[in-house]
Amino acid sequence: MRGTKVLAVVAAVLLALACLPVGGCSVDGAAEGGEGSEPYRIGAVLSLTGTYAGLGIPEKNAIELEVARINDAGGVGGRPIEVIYEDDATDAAKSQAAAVRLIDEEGVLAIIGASGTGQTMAMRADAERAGVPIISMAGGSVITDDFSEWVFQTPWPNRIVVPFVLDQMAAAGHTSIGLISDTGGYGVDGRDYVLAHAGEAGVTVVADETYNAGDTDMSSQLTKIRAAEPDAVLIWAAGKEAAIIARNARQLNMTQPLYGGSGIARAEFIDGAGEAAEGVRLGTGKILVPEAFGEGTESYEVATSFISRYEDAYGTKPDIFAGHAYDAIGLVADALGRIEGEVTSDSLRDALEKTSGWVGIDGTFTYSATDHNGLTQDEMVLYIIEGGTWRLDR
Amino acid sequence: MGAELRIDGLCAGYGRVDVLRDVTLRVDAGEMVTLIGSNGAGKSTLLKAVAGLLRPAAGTVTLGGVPITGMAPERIVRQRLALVPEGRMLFGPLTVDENLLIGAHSRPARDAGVAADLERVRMLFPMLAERGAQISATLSGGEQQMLAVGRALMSGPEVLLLDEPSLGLAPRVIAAIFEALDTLRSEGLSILLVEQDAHLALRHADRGYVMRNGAIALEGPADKLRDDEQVRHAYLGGRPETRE
Amino acid sequence: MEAAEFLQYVIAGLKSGSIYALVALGFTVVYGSTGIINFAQGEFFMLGGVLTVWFYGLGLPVPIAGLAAVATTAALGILFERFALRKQRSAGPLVLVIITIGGSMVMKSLARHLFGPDELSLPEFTPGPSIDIAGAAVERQALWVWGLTIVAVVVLWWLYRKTRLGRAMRACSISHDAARLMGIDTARIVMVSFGIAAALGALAGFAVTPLTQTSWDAGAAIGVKGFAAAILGGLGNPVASVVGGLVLGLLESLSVAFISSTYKDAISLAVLLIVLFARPQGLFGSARREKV
Amino acid sequence: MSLLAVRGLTRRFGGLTAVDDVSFDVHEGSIKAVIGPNGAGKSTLFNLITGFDPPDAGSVRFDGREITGQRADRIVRSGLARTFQNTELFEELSALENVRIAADLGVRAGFVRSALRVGLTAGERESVEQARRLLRLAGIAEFAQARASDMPHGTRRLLEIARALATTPRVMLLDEPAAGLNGAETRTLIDALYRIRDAGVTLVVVEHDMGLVMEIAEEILVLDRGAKIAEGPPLLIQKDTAVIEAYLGEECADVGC
Amino acid sequence: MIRTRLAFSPYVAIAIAAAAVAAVPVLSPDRYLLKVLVYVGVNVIVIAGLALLFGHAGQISMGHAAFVGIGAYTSAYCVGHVGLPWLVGALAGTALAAAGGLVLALPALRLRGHYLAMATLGFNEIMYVAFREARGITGGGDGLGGISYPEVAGLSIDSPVGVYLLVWGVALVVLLLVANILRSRPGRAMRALHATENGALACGIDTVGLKIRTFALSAGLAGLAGALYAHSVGFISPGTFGLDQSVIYVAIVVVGGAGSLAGPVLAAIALTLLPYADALIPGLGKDAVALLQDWEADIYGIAMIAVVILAPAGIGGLLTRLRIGRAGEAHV
Repeated sequence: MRGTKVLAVVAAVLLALACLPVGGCSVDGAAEGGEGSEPYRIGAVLSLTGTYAGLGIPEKNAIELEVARINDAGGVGGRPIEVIYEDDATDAAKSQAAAVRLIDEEGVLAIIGASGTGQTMAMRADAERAGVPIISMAGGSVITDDFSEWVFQTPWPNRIVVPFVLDQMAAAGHTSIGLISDTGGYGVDGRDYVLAHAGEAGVTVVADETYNAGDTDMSSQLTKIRAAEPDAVLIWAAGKEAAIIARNARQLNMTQPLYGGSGIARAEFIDGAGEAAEGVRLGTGKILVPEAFGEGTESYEVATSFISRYEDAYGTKPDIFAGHAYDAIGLVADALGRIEGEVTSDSLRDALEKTSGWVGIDGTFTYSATDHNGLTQDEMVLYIIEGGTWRLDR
Repeated sequence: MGAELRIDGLCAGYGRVDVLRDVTLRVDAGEMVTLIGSNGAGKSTLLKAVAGLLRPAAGTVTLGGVPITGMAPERIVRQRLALVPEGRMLFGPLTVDENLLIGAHSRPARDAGVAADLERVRMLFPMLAERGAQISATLSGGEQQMLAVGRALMSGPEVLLLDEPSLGLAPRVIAAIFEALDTLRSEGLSILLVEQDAHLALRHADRGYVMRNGAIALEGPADKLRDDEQVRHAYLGGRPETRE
Repeated sequence: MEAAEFLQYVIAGLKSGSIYALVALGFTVVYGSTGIINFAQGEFFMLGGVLTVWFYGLGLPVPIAGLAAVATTAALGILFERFALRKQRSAGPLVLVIITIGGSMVMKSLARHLFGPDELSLPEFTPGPSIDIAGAAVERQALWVWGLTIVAVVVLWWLYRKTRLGRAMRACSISHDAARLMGIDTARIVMVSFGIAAALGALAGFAVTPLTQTSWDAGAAIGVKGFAAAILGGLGNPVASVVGGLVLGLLESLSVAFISSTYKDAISLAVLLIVLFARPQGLFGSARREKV
Repeated sequence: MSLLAVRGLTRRFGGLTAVDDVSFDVHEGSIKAVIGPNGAGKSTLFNLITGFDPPDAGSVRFDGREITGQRADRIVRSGLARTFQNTELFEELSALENVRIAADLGVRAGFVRSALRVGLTAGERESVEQARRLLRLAGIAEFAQARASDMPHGTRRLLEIARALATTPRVMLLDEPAAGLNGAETRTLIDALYRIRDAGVTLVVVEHDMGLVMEIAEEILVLDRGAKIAEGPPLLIQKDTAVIEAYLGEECADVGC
Repeated sequence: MIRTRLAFSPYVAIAIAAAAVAAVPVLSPDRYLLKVLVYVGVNVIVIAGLALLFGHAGQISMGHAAFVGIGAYTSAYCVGHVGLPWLVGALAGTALAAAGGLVLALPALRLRGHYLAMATLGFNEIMYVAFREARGITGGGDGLGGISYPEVAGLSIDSPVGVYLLVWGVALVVLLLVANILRSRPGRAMRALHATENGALACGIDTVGLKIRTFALSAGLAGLAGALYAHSVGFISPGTFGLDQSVIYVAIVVVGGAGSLAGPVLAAIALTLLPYADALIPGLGKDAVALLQDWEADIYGIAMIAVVILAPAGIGGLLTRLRIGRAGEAHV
């Protein structure tokens, strides 16, 4: 029977597969000599393709730029850093397999990544089991709220950004707000925090609408929000649809001011929303306008230096994702430099946890045994979009 | 305007089923020939093989001396051979006029003959002129058959093949259609008519062939065949055939 | 609910709906001539937008860029049929459908390689404040979307009803054999259908990009919506596809208004399923013999 | 006694009445033929009796039990088998498998039992044996391993008959079993039909090959335009003017042709 | 001689396959490879079920990823929240997916062709929204993490080798059961139904019941695969169970060849492995890996097109031809 033929063929294929890696083992073995100039091997799991490709590519750019800078300056304690990149194609299963590969076959000390929250969470179990720290560049609150001693995070999670933006809205006198969020991880997480913290900030959510990635028109949701007559509208969204919201709001002649968070802190939002982006306020980190750090401060120097080097190398300004990645590789390099004794994943984790006052792009990081995000609301500023670019509000 | 159709040693079938076995027949220019025989004898298959809907396994078909064996149907119709297929195969959701215009698709867009042929078809079947805008699926069976004939004529054929034009129609309508066929023949068109109604077909045709089991069993002038006992046997059986 | 507010929902629904209608028409045109569902139809939509932005970036004015994008996409549709599908026609519809799935993967991925992973923007055709209609606001670009949809539908109607080619296409969708007996080259008609379907998808992508931006991955979601619209109306009937698209858009918009924006996709698909279970051939379809 | 009793069976398609108030009986152990020109409604009649198409009116009783409107597979299981005008064989499967699928009716094996089995069950071995036996009965044993699509046309007809027999029917409805067969094949078919009748299976045959019909049928039912126009023994039918007109066309002086 | 081959080959084959499965971790304890092979094993189970439904019974389902999701979430919930043993959770996942299949099949199987495709596709989209929104059970869009490893008889299977062996053990048992079904009355009835429904009816086959049962079984197998996936990967999110995955499943069956089991299973192995080519070729340069990853979707699409163009009957068709070829040699 044809049906049973399968079993024999499966066997043959499996045998073939089994034999292949056997030959490969010796290759790996040779790489593990321990000289002084041997590079520190760090893995990076990025979404270079798939839905989050727009995040992964600037992240990779920033990491490559920083690694070159560090190595050109003699590396960390005389040893260069080598980053092994993996593309998870915005697929949680792939990020997990990539993590396992990096840990087992590349013997990395730590993994930078992933670009997305779901992809980061998918890597966690294997990293914990192997005892390899993860420095995530995704903003989901769950990454550090659901605490793991092995997982660190560089961006400001919604836990920090949402209360900041709500406070700013309240301060501007907008006490009733309409919320529109996407149904992806970022929007849902943000929506949870908005609903949880609105009372604390003294604002009331009078309309609560959502949309899906790929939707082409949000005017129905906005019509519903408009009918609730809020003082202002808060957009908690990532991706190209956020620009549609701004456009739809303007087309519906809505007079309410629009607010948002890190999700719309992208040049593509301004491009996409065009005129409608004018006057939109958003709370996020300071990299968009480095003057926010205060001229002459160390933070300002770090940011302007990175911006100019990034522009030289890639011809565009770095966005916030590049900033997240700068911090991730920078934090690792900083921790490596502080390790006394043998450098292992364990000692690297311990050193990361002792990070204190490290100045990066997303802010000044101080990790602790209970805080693996290390940032506060102080790193936030409110921007207003004017003349097609960001300016500090007020 | 008619041309001569010759079919020589044609064999054809579906997959492994041989339906036609070495069929030879001819239609002279301007002649009406009928092919009769009981169901399943292979008459429709023969027409399909001639019109190109079925690829013959062996044998040749020539039209006015030009070989058309194995040509694609869309090319054969340009050689001025048209088939009124079994079941009519009208474009049901389309109007009468649209069906007629599609019938002229094989001719150049600016062919002046198209307008003339449209007139001729409407003269032949005045109903088609009255019902031009009607959806053809809503026509009665007889009207549909007239449309099918009219549509075939729109390609300006020299040889017209008809597959059971009387099937399922009332006698009065059948009479009208056959009257039209007589007119066409008198205008010089060559006609190969497949019919199950033997008496009817033989009354109108010049010559006839009787098909049985995929082969030609009898042939001759129509009036002779009408009186032939064997024709009846071919249909209703009875004693085993002597010719076998 | 005020009348103006209700009207606003209707306008939103008709706006999405006319895009679904254009994409659904693309499905219908190909289905009519081949009996297969072209899974690459959403990618034609994507290519329309992405290519317009690209041509615009080269310095062409928006209308010319759009025209060029529609023409290029149509050409790609024709090439796709000619070189990937035609030789496989005898292999059966399933194989053809798989080829369109593979084709959609390749088109999508190539678009990412060529045009980058980020979203791309296009200015509105006629910028300016929205227009007030009985208290409801209508974007100028929405008028363009409707205008182009109407033009496309009228042109398609004219093509189908009034031209030799259109008659041949309709004949072909009723019966390939009968069409061939009339001297119609059915292989050519199939190729032309792919060109028209691609052009319709691209036109939708072009019209909507100023509103929504576009990107290499914009095709999948709209492809599903267009397929749903085509099925809702009843496959193979162009008028039904347009109605199906508009109904789907309205369903979504009114779900937001009266039920929940979170479940609008689920609601509209559930309605579609209920329609299918009650009327297996779609709202307007006649029980036509399926080819799969 | 009448094994199959058809009363007032009617089926309309749009404006056309394909089967018009047809009644007849089939007696156990007999061979009945149904004839009529193209489009007379013979195949539709078969579809109505066997549950492939629902009648608009009328009833079918089989062995005294009402089976009108029942699902086709249930009618088959109750002992009324059929073949099709255009053979409906399982083309990719071997002849043996074709027959075995029908013989499977006697095998008790659902998903669970099948999934957990080891080797062939006793019932299956029996059904394979039965299938082989039926292929021999139909005279096509040498084709057992051939794919149905690879078989010559005549043997395909016989295969479909063997398959129908495998459902252990009491009545078998054959739709044009001789269509496309040559003289020798028809002879083989006739012999097979006699063997089947002698094995106790009642036969109803739609056929155009009048030689065959006149030879084997004990009684003939003639349909024209959906209605019964004659019923009786072959010799009477051959002389029936209504039948002759239906077939050869009317000598229609009255309509002016 | 043919009879003996029929009777013995599946058991011999499964013994060989089991040996091969067992040999992999012995020959190479490579965790990455094992992880990838777990994905492969899971897909083999899904495809075995879909090959039954679509390849043999001819009923298309563009919603199988949703059944995988139902199994995955149900099992994760039963074990994680309710505290049931893993085995019970996995069975619950399988049962609920099968029940879902049954409920969908009852009305949907009245539909044919493209309409059935649309109905199952719509079901997938609706379930996707449900996975996303039923956050108390599913964790929402960010996914559900920390799912415990499978546990059998109090023994936690938490080593990569253990998980791999469990998944493939189940996969081989499923293949054996499915192969048995295909060799038995229901399998023959499915092929009959696929070939011609009228013919099947004429053989007394209850085609409606058969379709519904097959749909439920196929959905159940997808659910079982989902339960295994959830507990061996430890993290699930709605994105894994989306429409695009369902389309891939259908594509795998077509590439593998309708009417075959071996073909689709081979296609499942090959197409699941394709994105992880670096797991198989360890010496592959980093640039080559990056290039491969960048062009993965193109390669995938072109491979699909190429297979159906070069072998319209799929891999299964090629196998049949090979077998016929071999049989021919044997006679000489």
